[in-house]
Amino acid sequence: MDLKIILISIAATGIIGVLLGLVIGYVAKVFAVDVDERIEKVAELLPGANCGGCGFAGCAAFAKAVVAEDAAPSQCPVCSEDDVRNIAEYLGIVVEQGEKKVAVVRCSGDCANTVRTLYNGIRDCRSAVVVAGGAKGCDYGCLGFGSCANACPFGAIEIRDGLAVVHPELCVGCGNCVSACPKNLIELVPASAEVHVYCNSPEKGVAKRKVCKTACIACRKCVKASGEEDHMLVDGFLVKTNYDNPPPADLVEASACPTSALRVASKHAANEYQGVSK
Amino acid sequence: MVSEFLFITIGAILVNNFVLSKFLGICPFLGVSKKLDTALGMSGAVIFVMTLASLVSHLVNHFVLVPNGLEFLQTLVFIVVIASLVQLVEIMLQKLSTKLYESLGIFLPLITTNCAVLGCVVINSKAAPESIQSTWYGATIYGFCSAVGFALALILFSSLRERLDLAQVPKAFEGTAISLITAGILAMAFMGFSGLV
Amino acid sequence: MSEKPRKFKGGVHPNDSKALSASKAIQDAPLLDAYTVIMHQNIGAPPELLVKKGDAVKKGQLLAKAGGFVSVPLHSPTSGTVGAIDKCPGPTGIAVPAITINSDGEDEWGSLFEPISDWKNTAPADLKQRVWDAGIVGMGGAGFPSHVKLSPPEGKGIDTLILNGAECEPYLTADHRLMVEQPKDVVLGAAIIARILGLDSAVIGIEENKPDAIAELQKVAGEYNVRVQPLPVNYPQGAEKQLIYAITGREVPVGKLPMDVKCVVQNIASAVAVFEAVVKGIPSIERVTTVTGKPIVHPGNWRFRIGTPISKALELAGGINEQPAKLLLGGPMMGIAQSSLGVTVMKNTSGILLIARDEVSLYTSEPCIRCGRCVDACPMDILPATISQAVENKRFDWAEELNVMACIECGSCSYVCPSHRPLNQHFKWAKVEIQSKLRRRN
Amino acid sequence: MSEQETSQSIRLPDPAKLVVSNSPHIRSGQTIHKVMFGVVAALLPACAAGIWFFGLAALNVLLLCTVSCVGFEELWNKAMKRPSTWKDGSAIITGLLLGMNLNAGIPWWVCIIGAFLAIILAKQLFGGLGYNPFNPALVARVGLLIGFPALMTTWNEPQGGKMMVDAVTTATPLSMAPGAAQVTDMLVGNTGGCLGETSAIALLIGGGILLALKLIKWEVPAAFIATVAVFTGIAHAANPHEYASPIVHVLSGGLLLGAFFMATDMVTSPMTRKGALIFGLGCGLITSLIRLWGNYPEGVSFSILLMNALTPLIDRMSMPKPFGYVAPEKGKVA
Repeated sequence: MDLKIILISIAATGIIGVLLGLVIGYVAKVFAVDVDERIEKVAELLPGANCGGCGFAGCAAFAKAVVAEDAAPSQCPVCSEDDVRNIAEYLGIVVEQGEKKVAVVRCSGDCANTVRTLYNGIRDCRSAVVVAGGAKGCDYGCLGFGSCANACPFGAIEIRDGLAVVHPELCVGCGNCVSACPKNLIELVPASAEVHVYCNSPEKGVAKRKVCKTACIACRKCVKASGEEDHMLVDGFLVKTNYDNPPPADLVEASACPTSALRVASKHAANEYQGVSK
Repeated sequence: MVSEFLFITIGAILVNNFVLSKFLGICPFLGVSKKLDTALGMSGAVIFVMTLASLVSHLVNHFVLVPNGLEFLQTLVFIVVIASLVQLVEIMLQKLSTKLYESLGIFLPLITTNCAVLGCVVINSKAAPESIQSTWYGATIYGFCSAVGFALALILFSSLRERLDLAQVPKAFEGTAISLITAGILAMAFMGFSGLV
Repeated sequence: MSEKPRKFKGGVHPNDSKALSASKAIQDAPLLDAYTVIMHQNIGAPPELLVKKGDAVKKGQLLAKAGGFVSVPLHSPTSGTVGAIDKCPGPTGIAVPAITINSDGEDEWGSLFEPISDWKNTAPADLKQRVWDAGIVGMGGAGFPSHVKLSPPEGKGIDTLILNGAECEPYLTADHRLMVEQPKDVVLGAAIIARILGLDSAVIGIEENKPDAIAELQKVAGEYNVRVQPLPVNYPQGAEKQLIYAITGREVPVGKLPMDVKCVVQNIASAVAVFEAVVKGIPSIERVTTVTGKPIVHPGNWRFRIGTPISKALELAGGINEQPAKLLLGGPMMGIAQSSLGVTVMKNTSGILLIARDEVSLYTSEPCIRCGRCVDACPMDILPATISQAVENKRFDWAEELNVMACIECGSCSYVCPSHRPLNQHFKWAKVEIQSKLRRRN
Repeated sequence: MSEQETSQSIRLPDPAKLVVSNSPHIRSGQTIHKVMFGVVAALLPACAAGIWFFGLAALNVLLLCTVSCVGFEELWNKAMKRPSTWKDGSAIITGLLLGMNLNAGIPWWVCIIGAFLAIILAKQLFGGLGYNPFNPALVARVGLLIGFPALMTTWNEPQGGKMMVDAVTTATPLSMAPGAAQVTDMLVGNTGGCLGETSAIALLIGGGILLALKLIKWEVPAAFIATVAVFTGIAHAANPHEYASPIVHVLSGGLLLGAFFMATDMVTSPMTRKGALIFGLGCGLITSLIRLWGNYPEGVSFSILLMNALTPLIDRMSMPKPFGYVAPEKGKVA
């Protein structure tokens, strides 16, 4: 009897299996969809942080674009060189390495150094800017409510005494903070540049000093200290670092910036500067 | 006859709700309840699979397994049936609504292992021979109503979770923890229906 | 058109506090040594500067010409010389370019526009050109160039002109006084605007808490086929969409303009300005503004030149007897809080208001208790509480789904909220984010 | 004013002390505190009736529940390093409601477990006031009902004004044979049951206070009570021997308490008027179902909890169309 049952069960399951298989096969033909397997593989190779730094909606969308060759793998700011190479090898394409960038918040006006208005409302820069321009004495300065810090997927921005400070060692340069800042204070700069002017106000020096102790007053000491090399560029009442030819870190010491608007990024992050009141 | 149908309906949807009273199908219940839209999609898929699985399994059970004394194959065969149905849904969904397909993600093929489906089919096969559930239409209706009960719980829960998204839940309880607590309270509320049937 | 006004949904009834200044006749503000005229006073393109530092100007002389169709020219408030052309504190808290006019004390008119006394037989296009040349904007608050409103595209079939005399904002009485003291000018202004639009009638909507204004206007209105329509007291009765609904029963679709329901709405003060520009040839260089609030020593209504610093206006009102908590331009419901006394009176400054400390309750981020008061109060029938929670969680997409774009920012929801949530700010924020998203997409 | 006056004595505002904020700048003066204590005031008549009929034992239960609710709230705030919140009054309401939903003769430890369920499990874990999807007092009551069914369904006999500490147990009108209950007794409160739900008159007074102060939406109790009346009325008309009359159903049990005080809890009920109607209707329907055919004699708590769960859906469905709403054109997806 056992053999019979075994045979019947084999036959029954077999027939059921074949029947269902046929139905599935037929439906699969009718509803066939082309899927590119490479997209999934590339997505696996990407970091998966979904930070959007590449300009696409997330890692999956970026993978799609990379496979379609609408984007280069090196556009991902988070990928290490090895990651980029892996993706390129897998897809059999050649990529150029981009330069690593970090974000800089071009303001040094924390609460201790800047005049502020009493503000009562939502603690978010993008929202505060709707009301009275954010209630800071300087119309161009950092509001310090941390829209950028919230936008940063890597925790690289610290809000310290009403000022956003980037920690360059944590920053991957995805640029999320750049678009989050309602004052357009944040800029992506080559990571190799260490010295930045932490001021963004195009106002006259006198007007700036009225509201901020650490404003750049365009005294050009740093320009002179860099000598023949045009490390620093003057733009109206504001000096900027020439990122095509960045100055060495010791320029800050050499130029003795009277308002301490000129700072080394790593030291700024470590809170080593105080405002100079004169 | 009519009252028997009513009992099946109310019983499967409210009193013996698969999720909140039998605690079957918890995985998708927690997994795809983050958004109402996906929950609706999942509900549709589960209703489709469960109703069809009930019907097909009943037929297979009734006309193939039982006459040949192969009841011991039930679990195996039922799972094959369910798996194929899920495969069908997946293929069709990918073509018909890519967005829903992507948002359901892994949970779609996982309907295969959704114990609610298998549970429903097994309960049907164990129904007393004189009960309406042992007929092909009774089994199908039971499958459909159970799935509706599952869908009801899922939709309720997902709308609750959308609201929880806005709540300031303590860090330690964020995510699954608070979802389970919510589900618990929901189950408690559903106990009020006990005795209706 | 029914005689009985319709009641729009929602609304609130704040204490109107108008008694402080409602009975104070309009006084002419004395001439100052200097005026600081903010360049960009209208919605739309900024005007183009025509003068430079040191130029001698006469009263009413053109300082800047319109920088496009949606833009208006700017005129000198008095005679004298152009001082610094620099930045001054703007009404929104951001410094804005402004022209300083140092008065020579003569207050001498330059060449006026040709007065058009026979406006009834003047071509509407000429009248409209005059409105534009005179630099008239919506003086109720928005500052939208009036001539643009008077230029509906072909085929809109405008059939109703509404003059907005509701003045539903608490405290403000400038329009009220204008209607009481210059009813004839208001009605004539209405008749001129009606002619520009090709209509022969107009409606003036006034809240019932101004019976003297209604009575004065009714005495002169009939002659020019202008109807005075008393409206129930309900904030925001003066909001364009609510006003149109109350008077005509038409609903302005979300995202559309009054002209899409065949209506044009103009402010009372703008109507008077139109009258003066057409019949007297005077450009828009002054306006009636209420200076009021509990901390003010002598609240009242003054006719200020455009460019009068707020500090001078406050001095005129006798200064303060206690430090206020807030200084506002406009009314307490929709006005803009200031942190500087250097802001100057603009064409759309309907009030300068000081709010005492005990009137202010600060915004907090206490949780919403879902009491639904905001839902009942919302005149646009959206769900303020839910939208606010969505915005709090940066879910701007959801806020958009919840029709945040329909919000008119009247502030009724924040007014009634027992949790003191900054609802209105949430909506403004959401609108900015949604609009910038739209811009990015295009 | 003279020239001399203007020169010296005029004081101008100090700009540094001016607050900047978004409009509007004035408020109606309504606060959470006022709302909550309005509700507490409305609860007092029913509490007093409970104490009158069930004696000091009732007072004990009410006090114990309130104190432990406030205590748990503050303990949680301390543990989570959050600011103290008991002063907003919501914990007091929860405590009072919990006490009113218990039998006067309940052991003290049940009150404390109930307070824990209500405050910690149902409220604070969800983020505190405003975020709890379920009514805390009801979660506690249903939790206790399922956990200690015997204790939760034994009722003290009312002994008006005797202020007794111990008491005799009795039945509630709902569990009696149809027709046995006296309507006047139920109106006044001379019946067995939870200590807060005995006196219909006291509850109605409380409900009147809530309505007068506009603290609740009238739609909820109206729809709730009307639905129960209609539903049980039909059942009674069909079979008077099996089912009690609608008057008994409306006046007895926790219906009035639930309809006026618990279903109307703002946090857990829909925000729109339309939503409130649907909510009340659903509560009435489920209550009648459970009362007529379910295992439990009382369905008010379950029905409100179930409708609490449905609230987000109702809110979504009853979303009003904005003034001047135009349906987006089909095929024109943004």
